[in-house]
Amino acid sequence: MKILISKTFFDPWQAVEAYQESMGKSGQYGGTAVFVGTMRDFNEGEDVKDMELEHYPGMTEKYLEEISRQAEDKWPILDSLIIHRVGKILPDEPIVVVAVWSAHRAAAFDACQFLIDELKSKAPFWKKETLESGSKWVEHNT
Amino acid sequence: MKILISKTFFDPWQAVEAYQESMGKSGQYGGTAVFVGTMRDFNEGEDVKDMELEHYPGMTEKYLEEISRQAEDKWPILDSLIIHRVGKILPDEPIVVVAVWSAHRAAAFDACQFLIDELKSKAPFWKKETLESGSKWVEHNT
Amino acid sequence: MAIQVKYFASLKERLGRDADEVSAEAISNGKISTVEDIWNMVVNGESMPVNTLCAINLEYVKPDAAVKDGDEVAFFPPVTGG
Amino acid sequence: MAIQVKYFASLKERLGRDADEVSAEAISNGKISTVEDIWNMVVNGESMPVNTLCAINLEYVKPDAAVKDGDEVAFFPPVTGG
Repeated sequence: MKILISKTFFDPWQAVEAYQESMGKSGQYGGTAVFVGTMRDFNEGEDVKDMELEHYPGMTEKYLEEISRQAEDKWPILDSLIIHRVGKILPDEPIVVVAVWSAHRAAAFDACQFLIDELKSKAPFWKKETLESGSKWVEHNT
Repeated sequence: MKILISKTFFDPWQAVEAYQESMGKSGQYGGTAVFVGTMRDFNEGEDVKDMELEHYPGMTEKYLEEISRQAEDKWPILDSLIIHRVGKILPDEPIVVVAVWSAHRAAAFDACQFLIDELKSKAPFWKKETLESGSKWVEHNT
Repeated sequence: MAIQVKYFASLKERLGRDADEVSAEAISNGKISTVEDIWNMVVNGESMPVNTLCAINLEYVKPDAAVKDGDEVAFFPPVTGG
Repeated sequence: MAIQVKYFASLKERLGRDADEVSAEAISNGKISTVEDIWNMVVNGESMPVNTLCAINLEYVKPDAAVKDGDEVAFFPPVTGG
């Protein structure tokens, strides 16, 4: 299980591959489900220039570890990885990656969806977008 | 939309990243859901040494294109990628990758699950495993 | 022309060949009108295994689907990809 | 000791600061016993916005949760990560 809050750009595909190689579980996993959230250049009809992502250091990591452990209790998964960006982000840059490894695909999909859903609804992160009209805190998570 | 039957090893993470860069849709997708199926070194309690993957050239590609188009009709997705290995495969090598790009995560997840479920239940591929006791056609898909 | 018949995977191994050709005459003289008729002609009376899947021209069909000259017909066991 | 109070995101901007400290005395003399009491003390009577989330020591709690000396209490708006 790995949780990482990244202050700088990360490549989600390279990160998943690198973590997979470091897991030491080759031959055991038959299914890997991955979700990558990427910054779009528009939101609710407005162009977005960049975004500032704030978090609550300590609580965020604790909460992400908690849901990762919950996923391990609920599904027969082998391992999981969550990386979330903070700080200033530009359009087309990755915001979050969630990856889950399991023997079979159903558990991998279900746990991956659980993790991103819980992360989006409760992990203490906040987005502030820079629009043409100025900067604005995002109020609704989609 | 891309469908590829690969006779040689492919790196699913590099393939997803390369296709994403070639799509020309940067800034549009907010969610990418990916499933990777990897060959395990055991199945139904027996060690598996290697595997031969046969397909029906022509029909397989046609079927995968059909379900990719169905996914585009059913969900608001931006693009999708399916790569499936054929020929001789060793444990820990990737068998299949399915990736779906969408503005939001629900459509990406749902379409990705639809594609791998349809692929597993109906795309004309057949696995023959080499076990300690000899080689055997896989009869049940899990 | 003719009808090309293809077999895959365990079925191919069991039959000991990956293809057969059924002449256009078999259709024109009424001996063959469905996929199941093709099966019965090429395998010499052995009944089709319960889970056998059938295709005409790369599309799934039921065993009672009609065949015509020039078709490609395929028989194969349940699929196990992914 | 004391109670450390933290604010995040839009709430931090609205209050114009990211933290406050509430003295241990405020607890021992009975002025403060819950998270909501902390809010009322630090913001000078302004009512808590409807969707405000509260945490004690990095765990979500309801506004009526009891606080004790040494706790870290946090207030923040609905989260929007991922």
